[in-house]
Amino acid sequence: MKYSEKVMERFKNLKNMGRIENADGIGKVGNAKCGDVMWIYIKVDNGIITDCKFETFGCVAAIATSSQATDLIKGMTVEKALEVTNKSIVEMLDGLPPEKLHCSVLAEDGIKRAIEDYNRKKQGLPPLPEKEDDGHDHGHEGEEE
Amino acid sequence: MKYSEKVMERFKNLKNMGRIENADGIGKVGNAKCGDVMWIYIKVDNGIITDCKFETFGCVAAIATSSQATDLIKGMTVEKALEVTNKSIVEMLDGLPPEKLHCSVLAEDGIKRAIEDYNRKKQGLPPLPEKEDDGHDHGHEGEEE
Amino acid sequence: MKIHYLDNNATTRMDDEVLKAMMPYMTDNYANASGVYSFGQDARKAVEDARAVTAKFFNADDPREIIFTSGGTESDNIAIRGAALANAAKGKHIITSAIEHHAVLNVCKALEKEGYEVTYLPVDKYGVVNPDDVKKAIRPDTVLISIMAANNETGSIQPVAEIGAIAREQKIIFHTDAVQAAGKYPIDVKAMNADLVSISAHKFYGPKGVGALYIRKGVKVSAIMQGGHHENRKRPGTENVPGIVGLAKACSVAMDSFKNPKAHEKVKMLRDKLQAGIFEKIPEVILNGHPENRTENTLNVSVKFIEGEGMLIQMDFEGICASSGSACTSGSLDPSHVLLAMGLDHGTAHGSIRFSLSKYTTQEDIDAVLKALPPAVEKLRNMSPFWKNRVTA
Amino acid sequence: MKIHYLDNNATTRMDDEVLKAMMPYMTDNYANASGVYSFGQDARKAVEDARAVTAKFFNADDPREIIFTSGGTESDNIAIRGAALANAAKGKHIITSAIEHHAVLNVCKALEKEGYEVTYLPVDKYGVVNPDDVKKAIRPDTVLISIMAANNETGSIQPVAEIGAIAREQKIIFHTDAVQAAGKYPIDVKAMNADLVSISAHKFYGPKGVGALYIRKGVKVSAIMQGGHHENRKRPGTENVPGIVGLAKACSVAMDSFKNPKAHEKVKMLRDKLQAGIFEKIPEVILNGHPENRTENTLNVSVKFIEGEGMLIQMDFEGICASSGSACTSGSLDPSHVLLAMGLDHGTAHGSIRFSLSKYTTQEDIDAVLKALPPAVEKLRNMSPFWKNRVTA
Ligand SMILES: Cc1ncc(COP(=O)(O)O)c(C=O)c1O
Ligand SMILES: Cc1ncc(COP(=O)(O)O)c(C=O)c1O
Ligand code: FES
Ligand code: FES
Repeated sequence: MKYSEKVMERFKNLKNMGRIENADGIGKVGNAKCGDVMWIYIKVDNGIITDCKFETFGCVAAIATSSQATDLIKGMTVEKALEVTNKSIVEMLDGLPPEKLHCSVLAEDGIKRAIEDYNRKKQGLPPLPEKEDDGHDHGHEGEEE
Repeated sequence: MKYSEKVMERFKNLKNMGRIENADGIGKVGNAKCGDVMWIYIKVDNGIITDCKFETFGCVAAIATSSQATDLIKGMTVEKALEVTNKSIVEMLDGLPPEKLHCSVLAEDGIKRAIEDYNRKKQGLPPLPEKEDDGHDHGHEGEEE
Repeated sequence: MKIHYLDNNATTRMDDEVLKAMMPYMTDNYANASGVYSFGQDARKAVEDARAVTAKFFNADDPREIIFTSGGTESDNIAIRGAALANAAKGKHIITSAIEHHAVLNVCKALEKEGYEVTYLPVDKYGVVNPDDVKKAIRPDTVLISIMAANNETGSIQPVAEIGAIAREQKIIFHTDAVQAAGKYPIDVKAMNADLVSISAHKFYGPKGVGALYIRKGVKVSAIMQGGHHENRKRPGTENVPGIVGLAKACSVAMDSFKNPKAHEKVKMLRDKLQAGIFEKIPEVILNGHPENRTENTLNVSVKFIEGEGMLIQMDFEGICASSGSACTSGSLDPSHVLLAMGLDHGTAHGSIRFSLSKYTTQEDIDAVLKALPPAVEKLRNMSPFWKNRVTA
Repeated sequence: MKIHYLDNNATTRMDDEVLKAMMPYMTDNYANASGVYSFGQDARKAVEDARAVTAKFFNADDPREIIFTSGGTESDNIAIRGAALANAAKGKHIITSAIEHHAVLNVCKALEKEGYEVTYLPVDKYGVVNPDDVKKAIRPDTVLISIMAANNETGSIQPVAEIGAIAREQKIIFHTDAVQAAGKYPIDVKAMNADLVSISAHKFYGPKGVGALYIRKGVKVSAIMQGGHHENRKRPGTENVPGIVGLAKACSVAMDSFKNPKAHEKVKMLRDKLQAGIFEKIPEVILNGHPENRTENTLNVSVKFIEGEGMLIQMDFEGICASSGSACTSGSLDPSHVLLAMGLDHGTAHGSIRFSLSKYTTQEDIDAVLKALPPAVEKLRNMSPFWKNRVTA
């Protein structure tokens, strides 16, 4: 198992870590396979994502892809951001080891969910709870601490 | 598997190889386990073994013990020679590897059989045929050549 | 970049003396130990001398009780599968623990599919098996007990002497995986009442690709591979003469070190410094493993709210080599089975990091960790959703 | 005493280049290839680069088709037991030959006890398997065919390409033990239609204790040992990085040698000189093995009316290393199963002696044999009851 230079570079020089207070949308997603968690925060102005940050409890692949993804969608329209796939993020990082591909799904899902949350808020609905895959077989004990 | 120095020394400087024409007794024995063959020739004068030679188709242990044994019984009375055991021959050679112990039986048997042959001849009986162990499971193809 | 190698439970640097002992057999004395000529007999002598030294290392009576293998994994496989198969007439129940190395656990799992039953004993919060649990688990059809001497992840030392005594009393074969004990403290098959003991040379300054298995006289073990009649018909294949010589040299270097334990004391002193420094500089850290009864070189901590991999990579940027979970399962997503068995939750288990020192470890290496780890932790915690929640809570 | 080493089918001297390639991994680059840190990734890269080179050596498409093992014996065991177990649903009949190495034969014999049926094909007087016999032996439940590429005792090269084609046509897995072919001529898994191919590094100037197995993509093989997830889950245990690097270097040295075959031609030339000299100087000698289609370095003759061991020891007094039967069964009393399968009687089989040359063999080595062997034979014949009988008859 070896990460690409790009992943290492990205992990060394992370961007967009942390939370956005008063975010317009928050996407909380969890990875059932490994129990890892990613929260994506977006600020939206006029249909355009003006800011985007992440918090990730996860592996290096999860952290690097969340940084990459948040960078990518900054300045995008919400519609455009919905089209971002984990595959494109992985490609931007020169690939991931096969057993780490699933980690990149978190970033895609997190963005989608943050946008969904934003849309719900706009409609006055309550915020979305954290989402997890179906194959999920254990709780996020980490959260309980 | 390793032979002792004494075995090597003996094999290097073999004595008593060959046949005695007009021997007083010939002991032809075979080893059923490995298919090897030893012929012991004795010359007896006045109840004393005055000469003794061997022919061996066999391994180094068989050759070394036959040389050792023939040396040993030269000058012995026939009765004394009958008391020689493979164990004593092996000891004189500082031992044999366990899987080679059976080879030393040939020398003891060969001597015994040569003496038996000598005794029969004295009584005017026909010479002894070659003797083999009971466990014997294959012929001596070597002889057929 | 200068390397600060702190992953000695994964593998060690070979001792120069070991390499020196091996060199002739990799150059001029290359003969096959089965050759009948003197040149081959010299190789045979090297192998048999190595066997005698290794027997001493185990405090075994008879060199014929030692067979050489390709490593700890193979030793474990021969011990467990070999003993289970050879003694199946007695029964098909095996007792082991939840914290064994995969070389033990996965053989047991395979045997379960083949009709064996296996009891996996729990451990306490320090990762230690309770001999009483062993006693209780014994059934009339119990054929083998396998409990490791010291754990690779936590260093926790197991009560193998007591367990061995229980096994002996019940006439059950007792195997111990001493791969992590070897070289750290003396292994004594008599004191341990052990019938089968595995070691791997590269874990104590010997070469990779060679191990040994002690098989007490009279204990029946089937071969798991077939071939020539090498190693007392228990392990076929042309003998790895340089490897075997290297293993024996590692054994004799270790035996010398036990006589003059300065190097061992130094390792422990540095390990304790590292431990104290981490606990001083980083909040919310817990120690994994027994506080005292632990191999001298091992420190496993969980840094809460973050994951191990990020720490490892961040430390790697500073040349520090450490591990998270056991090296041979990295790439796996599950947190360490050892830590889970000790009762850690998934998150905390994921946040574990293991430093394992060697006699070559220096104060400088420790300083490097104490400099690099706190900012790494801070960076990762700052992006962890759980950390913020905790602080703001 | 100067050594005249002529037992290269038992093992070879490592090539200096091989040792040189291994040295960094036995000293500074000692990391475990599973370490996540760069230092470990360097070791990983060394292993994966070695895998790529080894794949080329086999003319395999994909490095993932190669796994590293502890030697030829383990490769054979994984191939045969692993394929038999993994594909048992298809059937439990195996076809092999009477002249295989014990690492193949004894696995087959063990499988027979476990409910498999094995057909041991005969060979002709040159020790060669007939592809027609393979065809005839195939049954609907035949799951595996294992025929060696070249025999270790006689050097006779087997028609593996034809046999592989038959197996492929019938969709039967085909394994070939290429331990004695490796390094002597190119191994091409495609030309051979082989699904599984075993090699052992120390037979072609590589280190002892490491081998490789080619496993064609899609061919199911069960692991025979359990442990960590190394080697594509087919072979657990900490990778023997220096050994693996050494094996790959031996492969690349061999590939170079095929491009410029001078060294191979020299070996054959010396071997032929030795053969001619022996036949000229010693009466009543027969050649064992195919007169032409034989590995370039092997000469196996039977000297009638005497036994091999005496010749070997007598030659050893002159520093000559040769063998009688295969090295790994020396100490056994039975004459070579290979020679018996070729139709030799016990006595003649017992009188066999094998000289196997290497690229390091010199004219001087050959001269030494031609000087030492005739008097040794004379000495032994003079004390052989059969020799005298024959002459006087
Ligand atoms: C406790 C324990 N047992 C067995 C092994 C397996 O040893 P090896 O990888 O040398 O086969 C290891 C190390 O990997 C270990 O730490
Ligand atoms: C044809 C053949 N197969 C397999 C082997 C086994 O190889 P190793 O002894 O390296 O395990 C050998 C050599 O001993 C051999 O000659
Ligand atoms: S392993 Fe959990 S996100 Fe990568
Ligand atoms: S092996 Fe036949 S006599 Fe020694």
